Amino acid sequence: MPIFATLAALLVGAIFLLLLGANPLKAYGALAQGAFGDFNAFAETLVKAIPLLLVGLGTCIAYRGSVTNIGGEGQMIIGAILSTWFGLTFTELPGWLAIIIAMLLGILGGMIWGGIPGILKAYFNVNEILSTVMMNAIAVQIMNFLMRGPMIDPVQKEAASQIPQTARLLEAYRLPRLSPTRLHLGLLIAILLAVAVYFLLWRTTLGYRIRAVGQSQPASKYGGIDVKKHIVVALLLSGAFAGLAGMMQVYGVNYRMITDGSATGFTGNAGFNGIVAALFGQLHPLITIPASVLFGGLLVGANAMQRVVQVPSALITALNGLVVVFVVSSEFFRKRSQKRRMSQSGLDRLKPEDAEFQQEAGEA
Amino acid sequence: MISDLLSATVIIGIISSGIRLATPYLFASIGEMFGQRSGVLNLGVEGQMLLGSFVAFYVTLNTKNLWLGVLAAMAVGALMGLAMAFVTVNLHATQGISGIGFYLFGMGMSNLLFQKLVGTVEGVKGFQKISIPLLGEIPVIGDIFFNQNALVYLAFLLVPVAWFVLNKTTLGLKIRAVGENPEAADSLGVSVARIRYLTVIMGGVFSGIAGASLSIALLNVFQQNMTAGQGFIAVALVYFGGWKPFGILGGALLFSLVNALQLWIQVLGIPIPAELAVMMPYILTILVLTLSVSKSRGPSALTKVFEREG
Amino acid sequence: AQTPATEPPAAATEPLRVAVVSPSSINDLAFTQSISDALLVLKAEMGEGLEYAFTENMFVVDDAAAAIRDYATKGYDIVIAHGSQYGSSLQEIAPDFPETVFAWGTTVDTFGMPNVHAYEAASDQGGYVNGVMAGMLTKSKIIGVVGPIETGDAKLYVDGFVAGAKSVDPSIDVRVTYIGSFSDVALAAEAATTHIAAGADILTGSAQMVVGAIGKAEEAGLYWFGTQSNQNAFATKTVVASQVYHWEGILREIIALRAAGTMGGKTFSASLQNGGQVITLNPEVELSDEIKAKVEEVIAGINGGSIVPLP
Amino acid sequence: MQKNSPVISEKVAFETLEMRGITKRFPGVLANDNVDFDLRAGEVHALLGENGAGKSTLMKILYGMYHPDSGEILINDTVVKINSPTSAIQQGIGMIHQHFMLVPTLTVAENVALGLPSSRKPLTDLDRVSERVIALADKYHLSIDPSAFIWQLSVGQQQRVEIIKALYRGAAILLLDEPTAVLTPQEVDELFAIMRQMQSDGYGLVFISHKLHEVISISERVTVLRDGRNVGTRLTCDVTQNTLANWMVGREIEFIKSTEKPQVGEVRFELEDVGCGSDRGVEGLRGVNLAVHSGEIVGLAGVSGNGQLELAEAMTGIRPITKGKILLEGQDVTGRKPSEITEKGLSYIPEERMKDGMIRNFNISENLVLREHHKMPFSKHGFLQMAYINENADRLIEQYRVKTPSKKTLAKSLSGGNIQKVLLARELSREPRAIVAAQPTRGLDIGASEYVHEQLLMERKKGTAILLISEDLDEILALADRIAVIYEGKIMDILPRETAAKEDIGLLMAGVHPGETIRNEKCE
Ligand SMILES: Nc1ncnc2c1ncn2[C@@H]1O[C@H](COP(=O)(O)OP(=O)(O)OP(=O)(O)O)[C@@H](O)[C@H]1O
Ligand SMILES: Nc1ncnc2c1ncn2[C@@H]1O[C@H](COP(=O)(O)OP(=O)(O)OP(=O)(O)O)[C@@H](O)[C@H]1O
Ligand SMILES: [Mg+2]
Ligand SMILES: [Mg+2]
Repeated sequence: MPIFATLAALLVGAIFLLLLGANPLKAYGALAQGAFGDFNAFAETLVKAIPLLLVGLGTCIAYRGSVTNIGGEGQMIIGAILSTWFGLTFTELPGWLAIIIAMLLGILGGMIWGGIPGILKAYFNVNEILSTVMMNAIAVQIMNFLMRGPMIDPVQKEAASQIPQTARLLEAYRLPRLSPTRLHLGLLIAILLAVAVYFLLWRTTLGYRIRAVGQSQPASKYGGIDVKKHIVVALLLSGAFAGLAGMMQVYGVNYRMITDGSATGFTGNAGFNGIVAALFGQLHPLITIPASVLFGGLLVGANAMQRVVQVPSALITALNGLVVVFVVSSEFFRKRSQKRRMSQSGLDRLKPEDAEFQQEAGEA
Repeated sequence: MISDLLSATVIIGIISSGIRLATPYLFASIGEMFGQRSGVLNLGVEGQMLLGSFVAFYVTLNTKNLWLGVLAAMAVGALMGLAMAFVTVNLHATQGISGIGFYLFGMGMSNLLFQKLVGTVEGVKGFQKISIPLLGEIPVIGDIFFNQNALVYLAFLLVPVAWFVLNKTTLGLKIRAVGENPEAADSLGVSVARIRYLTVIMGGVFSGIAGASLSIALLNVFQQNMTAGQGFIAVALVYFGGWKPFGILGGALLFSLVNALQLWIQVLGIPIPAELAVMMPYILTILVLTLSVSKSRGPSALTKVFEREG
Repeated sequence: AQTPATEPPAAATEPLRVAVVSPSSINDLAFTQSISDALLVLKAEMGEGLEYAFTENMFVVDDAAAAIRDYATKGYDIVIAHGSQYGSSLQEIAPDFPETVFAWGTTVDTFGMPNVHAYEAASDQGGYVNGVMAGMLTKSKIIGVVGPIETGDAKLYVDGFVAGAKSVDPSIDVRVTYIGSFSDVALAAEAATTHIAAGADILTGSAQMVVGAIGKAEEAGLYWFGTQSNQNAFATKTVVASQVYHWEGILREIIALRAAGTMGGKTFSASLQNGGQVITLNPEVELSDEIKAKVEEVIAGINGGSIVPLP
Repeated sequence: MQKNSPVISEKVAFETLEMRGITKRFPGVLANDNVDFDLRAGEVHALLGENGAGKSTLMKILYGMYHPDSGEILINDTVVKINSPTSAIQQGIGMIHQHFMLVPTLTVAENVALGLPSSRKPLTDLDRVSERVIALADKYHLSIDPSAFIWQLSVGQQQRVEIIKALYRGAAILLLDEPTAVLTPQEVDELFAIMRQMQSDGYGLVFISHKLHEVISISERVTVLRDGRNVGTRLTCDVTQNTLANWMVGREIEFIKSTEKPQVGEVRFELEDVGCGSDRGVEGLRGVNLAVHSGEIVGLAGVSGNGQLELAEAMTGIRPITKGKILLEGQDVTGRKPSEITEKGLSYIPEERMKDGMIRNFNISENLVLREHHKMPFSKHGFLQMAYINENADRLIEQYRVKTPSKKTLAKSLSGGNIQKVLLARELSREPRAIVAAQPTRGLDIGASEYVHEQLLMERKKGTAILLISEDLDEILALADRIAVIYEGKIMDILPRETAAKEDIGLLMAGVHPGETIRNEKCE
């Protein structure tokens, strides 16, 4: 379904392209080329997909616990800050160890920034949409402050034009890459984590409880589940994944933190796009994998398209939005065809996954 | 230096800045409130504001007619709202996400149109200050409250009006019912879909005006991505205000006044990092809501799809 | 006041292919527009001889990296990364394309690579000159500055400006606010209003969100000093002068060097001296001869080295 | 509909209503299969059938909420098109839903006015509405405060609001879907009084209930649905409870009564002078003393809202208590978490089974481990053991005869009867030492109720201590060994069943007069 929706959106986009005097075929050719054309292009797509997948996994957990975490941007930033600080401060460790610690710190950072809204929601009844929006803005300012002050690259401190960026990480501390591309180990980790999340949600007690609390708080209480605690846990976990995504942008892609004053400059909107990717994946961790790749390809390809047919990048943003709208709308048709399938075969042919999908009804 | 903050100039300055900064939030948040009271969360406000902001600017630039600009902004907001309503009401799209989609679309579109139709940044002659007779003459107060431009007055007028519509009219009754228990409303022949279409479109219209208030009343320019996240703050303020017009007024003023305060702190050279100052409004908003005892729970049907079975 | 450093090279038969990657949009009336304008100038000069591609709004650093690599792969002769945040990407990519000339700014660091040029704008110079004028024009002895975040080109300009103003009269109070964003036009405007309410009678600021602030200065009938791009036309009665970047000079040099076989390793500075930046006075605004003279004097001093904006 | 003078909207003219060949199918279910049904002015027509027989569906079709796949509806012998509640209302049809259709955050008047044209458009005219509501209320002797918020009202009062809503809209036909399921005996009597008066005013009423004696006492005619088919319509005078029961289920039903003496053992759980708050702010329990022994069923009788819910929740640890002590197997469990008390072997069958007892969007096997999901064998080192969970589901579905397409079916698409079976299966399969069962047969057809009763008696035999909270006196009299009566958060008295007369209990429940004998005057 998402694929058809994407195509439909691109079809509408074609109209804009024509209005801008660009040849849609050429443009979309460039898009496909830039996203999946050759190995390097595909590698770039995967690089883009890594943070989307990670944030998306967090989103799957949050939504199952029916909390809305739109604080991915801030959580990525804080995760990145902690792990970068570590990488630049402790330079004597063996690379593998440093990377592991850095990942843990990234996760910790995300947990802090996701946990605060969690606690506020569970114990102070502060809506998480409000708090996560605000926390994003706060994270950006913290980043700007650290990049230009305490954490600034010593070289820059001297230079007249003080670029707000940290020093680069040691070679040894960087996530291994599949040269010549920028594709890094993070992909493997993210995919393993997707499987882990699947198990977490449907094969562990914790997952059962998160989903239970997400579905019915009274029934969960009755079942002896600590509702407040698990609201916090859901946000902690979804924050953790965003934090890890932030760490990987540093350790896998840029090797340093740089700010352009906005969150987007660092996160590339992954904090939001990850949510979308998860929805592409019907909030199912495993389907979110291909969904992230598709969405990542769209973003990478769109940039390539901008270069080839020289359309304003604004069009890309608008297209991106159209795709999102079309894809969420397509859910409707998927669910309907699923209903049909049920009425034909009777409820009894449901696969367990279907039962899992049906739980979305509770959240939708 | 801190003591400087207590001087008359500063306090007057803070209040009048606060009032100006609050204006776009009031429009956008009140609009969003109507949608949410009927059960629809629209995260696309930012996009609607940007488009409204540009269209108002463009129309004014070419027609020199400010009210035509506002009208255009309302129209484009309504269109965005219509689309949002269709997608969420008829196609049952997850509200949070579709909102993000419209945000991206509005951001891209406004910038695209700006580049293609205007090209470079330029100014327009926006709404001028109107001094209310008599009231305007009152020494300090007059200048702060009764010497603003038309849209500022409108924004603050909107608060009691919204309260009235919500609590005193049949429409308001329907909106509240649909947001709390759509099944019940439906069983009495109230069309849930029609009400939600109405409120979401209304939300779009007000977001459009919010954008216009920036581009042709407060700033009188358009610059890409000019709202810089105000649309999201506006949504947050609806939660802060407990889905009540006057609560939203409180939230908008708190946020804006603190924002004005932090600018003064910087201007007066009080030695704290600029970033810390900039953070203040965000931190305080969260803090105040955390510590406030009375927190109303949202409409029961918020973000829930309504579908008549069978 | 523009003095090209080298003659523009005659259009070769095979057109020269230049690509630019830049953070914000080409009509931001600021940093990105400045390089875009430069390319327009060159295009006008070289016509068929020049073919250029522009990728704007690359605020996401790793998107920019992809764009840079892509241009290099597509065989562009010169790839310009017009944003200091692109440095580390360039550092990675450049070695893979020894045949391509890379240039990035604003900075001074070529990473010691043979095919990387670095360019910076000595915006402290223009800032200083603007500051001197402001210092001479202010009556309230209070001047307001609106900046994005306290780093990079903006910081350099602001520091220069403060130094300039103080050189006229140390007692002048130059108040600086950084609004923590490059896009929040409303907050920038409110910052300006605040400065005005606090007694400032002259304003300046850096980056694309200042357009709101200029508007406020205009409403209040105060003076504004612009930087990065030419903002004089934006508010004709308000903007006294703009420090305008003219990268075309540096671009010409880079092109010439390449023709001569030098692929990189040089550091350029767009200064008043080499015409890389120009103080463009606004004819619409009346300036006393005293001030005009002072401006000439200061510029000469800076070029001569007798004045160092930021010692 | 008149607007300005405060008079009730005119009742729509109505003689006869006829549904012909109504067929309605849902995914996997044939809910109504070519059903004929008719109603005349001035009669109460009862609709009987097991859970899932198709009663609600048939009525929802008549009220325009569901669209039939085939069939037609005639009012006063002319075919009418009813495709939405609005058109149903216009035809003079009103419906009291099984699950009330009220907006809790709005006042009575607002709920009544909702969707009606206002005499002061665009403003509301709530004052006028209130006047008319009061007028209506007086006419039918149902006292109601128009300015009260719905959430403040008892279930019974809420139902009256529903009735007023219908009358206010000039309804001449009233469809009551299990109106008594949630009422106390006293409230049932009041409802019946109202129904009789409406009847004499020429209204036509459809009455759905699982309680046969109610059907017999109130209705003129009875129609029975089985598996969505109309298996016949008779005059009430010609039927008895038993004939109806067998006819409905299609088999012999004997009404069980616990006969053999209980083997009463030691005290299993006990409340000592327990007090606690309630959701409506007022005091819920005011010093309750109650002890339940092993091997006995103690029935807790009382008008709903007198502390039954609070007592159950206090005992199970869900509601914190403000004073007193709670003992389980002699141990003080005051202030323990629900989970801990559950551990100690207390099972709880909550009143709001769909809300509190089940997770609608979890499938049956998941719901079946809601209590034990974190314990062996269902969970090892934090990992769910799907093999055991599925095996458990298969076993219980089999053992408790749950009617479901599969163990992966979501709870929400089960019928009330089957939901209750799943709940019982979960709670009883834990081999509890004690059980608190609140309204365990509410909304269940006699087949299902009978089954539940059997299970409870079986537990009693096993020596489990059972507290049976019910508003159905017959149920209590049939099962309980001792009967405690609660009133305003206090236990009035505890009577052994042998000596307990229904009348006395009624009196104890305060203000409730002994209900009339189950006879239908018109049959003389
Ligand atoms: N909205 C629905 N979606 C799918 N199936 C439904 C729906 N409503 C009813 N059904 C099916 O139709 C059958 C009849 O439902 P109905 O509500 O008429 O039963 P009922 O007689 O009211 O049961 P009860 O006595 O428990 O109220 C049920 O078995 C159910 O499976
Ligand atoms: N979404 C659904 N899918 C399938 N069947 C449904 C659905 N909703 C309701 N039903 C069926 O409709 C019938 C009536 O639903 P209802 O809510 O009245 O439950 P019920 O059977 O009446 O139980 P109770 O009497 O306790 O309310 C039930 O038998 C149930 O099987
Ligand atoms: Mg029913
Ligand atoms: Mg029922």
